[in-house]
Amino acid sequence: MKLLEYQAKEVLSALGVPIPPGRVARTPEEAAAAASDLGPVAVKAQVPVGGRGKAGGIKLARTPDEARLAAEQIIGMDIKGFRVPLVYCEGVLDIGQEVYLGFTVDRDARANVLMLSAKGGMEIEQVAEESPEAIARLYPNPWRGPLDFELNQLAWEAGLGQQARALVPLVKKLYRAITEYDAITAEINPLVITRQGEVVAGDAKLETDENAAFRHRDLEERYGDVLEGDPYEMEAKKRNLTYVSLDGEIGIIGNGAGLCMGTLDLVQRAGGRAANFCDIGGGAKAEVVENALAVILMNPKVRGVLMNVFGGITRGDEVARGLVQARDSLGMRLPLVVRLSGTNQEEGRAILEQNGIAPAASGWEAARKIVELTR
Amino acid sequence: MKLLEYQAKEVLSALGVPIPPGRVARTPEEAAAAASDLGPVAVKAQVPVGGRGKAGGIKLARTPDEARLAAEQIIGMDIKGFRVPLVYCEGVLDIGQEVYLGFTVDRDARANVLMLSAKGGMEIEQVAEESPEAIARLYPNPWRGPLDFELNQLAWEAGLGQQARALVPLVKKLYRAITEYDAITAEINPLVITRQGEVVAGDAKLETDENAAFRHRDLEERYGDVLEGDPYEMEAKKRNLTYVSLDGEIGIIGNGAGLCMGTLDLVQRAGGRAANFCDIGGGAKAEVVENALAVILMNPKVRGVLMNVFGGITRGDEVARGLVQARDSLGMRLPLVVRLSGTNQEEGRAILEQNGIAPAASGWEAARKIVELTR
Amino acid sequence: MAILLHSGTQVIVQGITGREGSFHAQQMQLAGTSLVGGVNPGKGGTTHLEVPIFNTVAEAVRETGANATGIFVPPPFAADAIMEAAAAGIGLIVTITEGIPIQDMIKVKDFLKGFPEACLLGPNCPGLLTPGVGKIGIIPQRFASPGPVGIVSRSGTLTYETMAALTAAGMGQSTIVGIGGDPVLGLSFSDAVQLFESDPETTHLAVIGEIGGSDEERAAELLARATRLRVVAFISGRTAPEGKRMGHAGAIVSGNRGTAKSKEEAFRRTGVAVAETTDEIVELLTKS
Amino acid sequence: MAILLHSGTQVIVQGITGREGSFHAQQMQLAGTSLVGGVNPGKGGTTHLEVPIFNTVAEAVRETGANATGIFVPPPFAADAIMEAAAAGIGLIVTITEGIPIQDMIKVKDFLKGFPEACLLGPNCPGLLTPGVGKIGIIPQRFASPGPVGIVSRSGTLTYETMAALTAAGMGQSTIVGIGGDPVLGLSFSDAVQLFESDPETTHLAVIGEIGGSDEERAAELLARATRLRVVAFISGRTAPEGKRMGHAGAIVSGNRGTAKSKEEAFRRTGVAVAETTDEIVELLTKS
Repeated sequence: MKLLEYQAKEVLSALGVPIPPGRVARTPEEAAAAASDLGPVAVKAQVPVGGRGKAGGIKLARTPDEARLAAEQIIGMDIKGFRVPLVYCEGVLDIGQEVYLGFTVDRDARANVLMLSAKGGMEIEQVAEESPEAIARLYPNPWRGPLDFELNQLAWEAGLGQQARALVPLVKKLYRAITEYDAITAEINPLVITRQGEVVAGDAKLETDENAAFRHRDLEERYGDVLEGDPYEMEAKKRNLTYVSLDGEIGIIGNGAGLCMGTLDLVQRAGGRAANFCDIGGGAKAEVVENALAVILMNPKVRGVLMNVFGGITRGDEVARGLVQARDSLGMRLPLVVRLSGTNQEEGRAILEQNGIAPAASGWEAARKIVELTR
Repeated sequence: MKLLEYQAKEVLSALGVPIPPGRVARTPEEAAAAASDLGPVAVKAQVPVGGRGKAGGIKLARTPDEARLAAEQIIGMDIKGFRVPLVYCEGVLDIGQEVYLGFTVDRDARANVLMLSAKGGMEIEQVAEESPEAIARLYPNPWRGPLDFELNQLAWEAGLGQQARALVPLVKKLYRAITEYDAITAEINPLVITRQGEVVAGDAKLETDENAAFRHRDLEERYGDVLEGDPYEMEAKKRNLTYVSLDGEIGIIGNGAGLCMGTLDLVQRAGGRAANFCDIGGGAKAEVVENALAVILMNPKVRGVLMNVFGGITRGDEVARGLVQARDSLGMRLPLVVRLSGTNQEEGRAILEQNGIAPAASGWEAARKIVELTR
Repeated sequence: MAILLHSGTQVIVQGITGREGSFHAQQMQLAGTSLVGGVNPGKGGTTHLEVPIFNTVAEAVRETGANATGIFVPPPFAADAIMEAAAAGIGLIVTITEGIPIQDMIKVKDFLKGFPEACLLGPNCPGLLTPGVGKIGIIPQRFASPGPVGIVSRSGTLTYETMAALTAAGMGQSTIVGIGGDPVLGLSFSDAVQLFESDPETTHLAVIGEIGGSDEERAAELLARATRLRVVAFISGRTAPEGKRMGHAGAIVSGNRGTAKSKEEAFRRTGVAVAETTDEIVELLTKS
Repeated sequence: MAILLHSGTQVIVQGITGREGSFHAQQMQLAGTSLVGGVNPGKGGTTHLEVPIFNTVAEAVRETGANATGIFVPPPFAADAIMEAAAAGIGLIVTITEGIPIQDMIKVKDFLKGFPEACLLGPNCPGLLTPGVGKIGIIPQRFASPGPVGIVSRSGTLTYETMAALTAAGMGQSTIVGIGGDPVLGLSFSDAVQLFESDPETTHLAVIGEIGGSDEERAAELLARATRLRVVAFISGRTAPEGKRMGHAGAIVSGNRGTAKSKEEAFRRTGVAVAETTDEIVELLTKS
């Protein structure tokens, strides 16, 4: 679950991380009110994606009127596919130094990695590329968590040793996002060291592990419905589907993530563009197929559907019957090409043909066929 | 810090360990009131030492009148040197099975050891001696804590596998006494499995690490002053001395625990009996010597004092001057024998002799001298 | 020979009495696997699928001499099940369970450092199959046939497809290994490549990768040093959209690695043929 | 030769700028110790007692080649200091600090399993002294003289006393090791006995134990197997009162071990002479 900035800050603040005073505003009036309470504020679009600054999603407001105007402009904006539902108005900091502090899962190391750099701010990815040694890293033991001496060392390596007394406890608090919320990414960038020497989170990003949602129902309850994202993805989530919206015209259903990704590749190779990624898993049950089709058909841009299934333990005839039933109950009229292989593939293909669905012998053949039919 | 039963139960209950309903009573009236609220109760002496049952410190009371009578008999009793300051009145359990659950620090293994046995109750030490295999043990990794499968295995090894579903979470709660309170011993014996299948702490013992007191000031504030123990030990604690009361007539001061224990041994060998153990540490500063003498002289049974000091970095002449000053400011008249060795021992001995204090060349000589002088 | 799963492999299933565990344990028996027991706390002393059930893995190992396990327990308990297996001395731990929290797996990986003889496959993987010998997991044995081709893959269905196409083309398989698709995994591509390298019965190898991580790149580096195998690589996800990223942490860690392009290039640099479709995997392996 | 502390031992002091650390670091210099640096975060770059101060142990090791450390930091930070030293590759970690929480030390002991080359002495110990070479800790060098007697002890002052008496009797010492009095310790009696056993310069050994634990019993078992040393043991606490116990856990764990009687008997069974007073230690060691 990707939390919005204000949500991440609420969570981190509860763990003891200092944050600037701030308030959520859903309307320009609320933004003006916040500014009259807090003084000069940054009015910040709340979207679960980076780059909002460059997209015009952050504006400084010295007065309530300026805050109202900024909120008017920002609320409802589209930033990388997300409509901005609300803004966060936050008191301006007296910045002395901007530091980068974050951690994520390093899948190659099969571990969490904590990163600290004196060169904080928006350009950190560039720093990582051009002078990776400017980012100090620590792979804390997952049972022990980061130890004091390790964090002290990290601070000295990052050239921030003189701030270690303030940084070490702060990093431990951020780390609690892992142990208490199953965070898989948490980032404070910039971490502001004010001219007064205080350490405050200027921005905060927090993503928790969907697999661990069963341990954190509270988080979902509190923040689960604030976000307005892609409507098809939201519908798919309700139906428990692994679904990602894309830009093209051909709906894709596959069983298994690898097979599904491979199918996208084949469609592109054949000159088409996929409308989505939708993995219905190994089982390919009739009900799941119907859900997948239903979500794909919601999208008016879709001009045809390619389904690529390899039946391992699932039998091809069952898959075929399920698909026919789903198509009929949804009243689907668009072209449908199915590549069905594996267990009982002959029986499955026969059922498809009897019901007017074009079967294909291979994924590649299926891709070329659907591209042709939707041209 | 050794907690009383009701204190240990309060702490464990806050960690989620189920305890029977109970109430502290400082007077017989309070005990009667508790019984009229709770129904039949066990009236239990609260002392930080085992064996109170055999000493008559636990009585069953079916009615408020019986509870009043029991409290009258128990409050103020002396159990192994502790005056009973209050009783704990606790609802009676419908016992199905009594189990032993505890952990302590195993110094040989340099680790914590969790122990579980289906043979709970007072005879557990006998079980340990006669059939040690009846006590299942687990040495949890201190960073990870006990893992679920380890506790499940422990339950099966103890012959309590069918109760694992209830026991595993309970043991984890007890273990939190280590991580959250620096417990060095925690014991639930008996852990009662009721006829209804619930698991409840019948008794509870908890000792926390004095070295970690700086992390648990709350515990000391809440429970530090309930206890009425040996008055000399209480006074010594106030003065930050390492002091233990003993039964004899010869006061002992030594620097270093080993030297001090060795001095006790020498006094016994010479036919005397020590009144205390008092280690003034390596430095042997004048102020500490004065505190030690002051506490020892509070005890009217003391007929003489033996001080055994080896000056390493501390100089013997300084020790001698400090001792003379302490003796004089306390107006001490009892025989005082001092064995002073090490750095500047000659100068030190000279100062002692000039001030009428008998020096001795060795600990053994000093011991014989003080025994003679106090006979 | 084959790798990991041989005729001497004695298998238990953790979670054998559950719906999934029970079904697949039976399939494993049908594939020839020497299934010697199952584990389910509280059901010790009973039998299921004609094998004895034990309360703990330690007990199962003691009583049956099991040296491998298939884990089908639900995600909240799966990490514990893996650690239990390792602590009991199990050498091959195949974890089928999908949806284990990442932080649980990070802890498991650290725990396993204390048991260097334990090999974890998965989680969220289809397991492994040595045709004619047996399987642990869910790979459908009906499309497999014994032969010289090793397969190591991050994907389930792509593996089945490749295996079936090879069989159809008359090329059997030595062992098929699905390493799983989770971010934090046990056996890596490199580990599998090394095992196949020292298996005399394997002469060909299909490496079926995916975008993300850099396990494929590492395997390519290993193959670059020298291989006696004829290797074909395939990477799926070439056209997968970049995830919508919030922060920089992920990018700082992964840099330019992890894309389909970087993986394909890594293999090409070492002279490994790269297939563009699964059909091509078979073509490239079979052409002389 | 001696044990643990030789002419090649390059020592740093953690907590060197504190009152205790500073005083004893100076004493260590006076005893001949090769003190090469100190550690105090935030004071890196300065000098103290004419040696450079570093912000981390890792930095100190990198810059000075230090292979041993004396720890004088306050109890709340001492466990961390020990782990830092081990992680930085220090081979001999002498922890003088008294009052470290037991659970901290239990964690440290587990942490040190990852650094098998690191030897921890203490905590709550006087350290060690190799007469004529140097010392780490607080053992007063003025009573020591070089010679053939090894001393290993749980007590501070009893050790000084024995050392002084030996020197007075004309018998010098190879190395004097104070293992400390805490319940959870690093180096044990057995470890020290083994080290002395393989030190050709040591021919005699005094083992000065205390009640509690069974480290002395284990050392006796070790000596029973065969020793080339003339050993004398002394146990203090014979008349110490039993602690007022609350629960059974301690008794279950320790059983009949840990008393002065059990320790003395353990040594006597192996043919080791047991002294009843410290004077007797010297008598028994010096008589031919």
